[in-house]
Amino acid sequence: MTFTEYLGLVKDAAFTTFKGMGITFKVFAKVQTKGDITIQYPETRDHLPLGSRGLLFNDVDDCISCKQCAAVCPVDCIYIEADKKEAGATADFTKGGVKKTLDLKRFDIDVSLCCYCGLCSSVCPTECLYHTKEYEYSVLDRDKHIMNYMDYKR
Amino acid sequence: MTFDDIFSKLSVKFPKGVLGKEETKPDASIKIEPSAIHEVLKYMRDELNFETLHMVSGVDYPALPALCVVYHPGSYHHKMIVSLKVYLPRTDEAKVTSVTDLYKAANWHERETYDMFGIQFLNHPDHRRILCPEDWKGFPLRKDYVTPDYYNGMPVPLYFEDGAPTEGGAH
Amino acid sequence: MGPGDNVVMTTMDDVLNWGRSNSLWPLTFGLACCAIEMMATGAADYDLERFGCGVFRATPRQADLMIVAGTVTLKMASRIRMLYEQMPDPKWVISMGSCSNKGGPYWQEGYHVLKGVDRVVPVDIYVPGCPPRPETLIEAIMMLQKKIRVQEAALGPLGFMRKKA
Amino acid sequence: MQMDSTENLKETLRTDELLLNMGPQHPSTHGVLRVVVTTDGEIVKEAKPEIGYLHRCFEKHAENSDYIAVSPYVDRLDYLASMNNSMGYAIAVESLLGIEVPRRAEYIRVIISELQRIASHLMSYGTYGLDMGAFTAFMYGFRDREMILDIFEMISGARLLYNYMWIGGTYRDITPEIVQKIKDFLVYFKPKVEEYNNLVTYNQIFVERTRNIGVIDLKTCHTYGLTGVMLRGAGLKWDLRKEHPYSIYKEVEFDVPVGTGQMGTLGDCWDRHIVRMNEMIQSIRIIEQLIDGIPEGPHRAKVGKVIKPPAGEVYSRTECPRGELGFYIISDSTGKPARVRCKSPCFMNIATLNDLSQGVMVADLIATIGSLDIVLGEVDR
Repeated sequence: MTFTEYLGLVKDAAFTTFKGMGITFKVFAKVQTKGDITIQYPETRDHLPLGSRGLLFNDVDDCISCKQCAAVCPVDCIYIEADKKEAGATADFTKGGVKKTLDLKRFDIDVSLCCYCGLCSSVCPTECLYHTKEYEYSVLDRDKHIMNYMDYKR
Repeated sequence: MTFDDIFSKLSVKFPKGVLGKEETKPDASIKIEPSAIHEVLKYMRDELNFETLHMVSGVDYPALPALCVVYHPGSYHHKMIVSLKVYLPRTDEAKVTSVTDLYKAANWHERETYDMFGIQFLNHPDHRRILCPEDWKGFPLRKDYVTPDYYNGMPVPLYFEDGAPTEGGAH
Repeated sequence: MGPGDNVVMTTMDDVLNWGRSNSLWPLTFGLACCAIEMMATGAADYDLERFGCGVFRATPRQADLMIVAGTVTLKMASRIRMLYEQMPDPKWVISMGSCSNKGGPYWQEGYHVLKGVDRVVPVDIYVPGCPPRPETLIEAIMMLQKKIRVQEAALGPLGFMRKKA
Repeated sequence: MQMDSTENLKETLRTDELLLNMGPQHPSTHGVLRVVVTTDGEIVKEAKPEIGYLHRCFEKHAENSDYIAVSPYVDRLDYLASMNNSMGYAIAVESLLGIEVPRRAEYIRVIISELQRIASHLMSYGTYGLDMGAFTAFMYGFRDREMILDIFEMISGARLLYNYMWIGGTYRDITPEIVQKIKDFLVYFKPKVEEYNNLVTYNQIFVERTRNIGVIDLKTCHTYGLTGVMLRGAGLKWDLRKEHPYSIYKEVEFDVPVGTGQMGTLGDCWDRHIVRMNEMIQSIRIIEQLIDGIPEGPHRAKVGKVIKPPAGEVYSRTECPRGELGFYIISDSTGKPARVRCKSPCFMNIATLNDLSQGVMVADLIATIGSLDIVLGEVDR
């Protein structure tokens, strides 16, 4: 290697280093002015689109206990118990005006088994079972993942 | 070349080996005598330009009763796939000749078929289970398979028959 | 503060816990689908590094945190136990996703699936979702940090200073 | 005397074969793959893949579920390309049922599955960079993949496992905002492939590490039944979207990129990488042709709530990012399939590893595994 070649290599090294650092500074400037790509999670949250499939919620006032969701669920993680209404009980209607013939006793979903496929909410006739945008429900005790919707009346 | 061409060529070449056509819809298949499958596939590879074997799989028919091995040789030349079926008795002694020496693809597929259905492949170079552990008992994809309660001290089902959750494992 | 604590120990606890909670090094432990979301959490959009938790270690001997992300099969279960035992104390386990929580969608016919990783290793936090969003994993890590900050940390060589209750 | 000392040296420096156990927990195996490697010094003599660490009993579940309920499990096979997977399953069941899918649904399906192909190849690009020691590629790949996931989340509501391609159509309809977002993404993404190529593909270090390594010739491809990128990397112009056009691939124009042996031998790791990069460009072309002409109409054919196909058998295959995904379904005219067998491309791709790694260095074994681009969920099912 001649000395000129050596100098050429040094020049190359210096030039490419500056070129690379130039890109770095460009990106740095872009982040400073236009904001970064990273979502600063606990402070800012990603805007979830409509119909995002998070935690399931059942509005038990609207539920007619048809058990279609439990039948279609690929995982069988929806537990429904319903009795026949006692004779003489007052007629009960959902918001959509569907008469409830059964008395819902239990509506549990084990969300630690759920696979969030969206099949149950798509078959619900009264649209009382739907996916919320909720996603923060990590727990220390796994039994808390069995959601008892009879207690969550809105 | 169509499916019927292949069928007629095979039945002329192997009058005893080809048992007939299975007219299922939408895809039909050819029934082959178990002892003839190696020759048939060799003929198809060498003479009919079926360069590749896409799949070997097992099927359990408890109603017949029979175990079935399905071969899907494919051809880039004719742009088609043919399904060949070999029916075997539904016992642990179900045996068929391996085609690993013709298509290397058959090696793992046959191991998987053995693992899931217990069909033995003669002359297979590496006849072991592939997906389940070596000490696994039973053949899971048979229709009468019963899931074991414990494997190496670990409970397998989430709940036992009476609905009680199974006990924790090692710790 | 427990009954047997004194000022030195609680201050020591605070310092150690502060250090531990802000330098959780997870073990690269991708098993299945959830591993992709775990990788996404470590990538540009969510950047786990902000919590001091992004240094994914390839060896269990350098890791504090095991994120079991994905389906645990019976063939894999003994390996998980082995890796867990190779991790130095103190160590924590996050079970990420339905599969490792309770078997998830594979609980019915999954003859080869371990129904919950807590049958093999003790689990601190259960993260729901199939797969969980990266935010959910970050939330679980923040929960774990909170849990670490209140524990009695100085149990090792300095533990003799803690009065017996 | 000279002779003796050499003999002595040989005696003292006797090399033994070493049995290395790589995996199942290893960052470079793309999942829980275990490779039992026999090495002679740095040279690999034998590399036997051991699989089954993610065997999730898909086929058993499929036999015990309704036809609709199999779809979420199908998503979880190849979790990097779940849209393509469920499209393959849906096409198989539709041909059993003999129903036509509305044209709007076909357009949506093709657009979405091509987007998924880009996302999957981006993932492969990122992790392959990671295997080769380039962390930047991983960050870049994931940044752009995240944008596709945002589109998918708008469409289906989920980030990774969508359950979107239902039998007879799609789960939800596509809205003008989503169409606009896809167009914006294409404008953004088009110059990026060039950038990626500059960053990694033509990088001298990357080229040196991947060329002439893991060479697969056509004969190996055929005997192992390899498909997809492996086959095209070996130089055969075979793409199911061209040769057996399903859905509306007949109506779109695109090229089939093949390996040319530009940097070394035909069918080496670099060829497979460049095929993936070029496929992304072709996917963009396909989406650009379709995105403006989505016809009006229903997005799902009229399928009953309970799907009961007539008794029959079907073997249907589609082109997934990793190769030909085949579904062999036997129906016995009940609500549940009698047998579902998934022919996964990765299962055969990883089976070749022993043949590919004869006599290579241990570091090159990593390069070879990375270029196979396997997903263990699909290998073990």
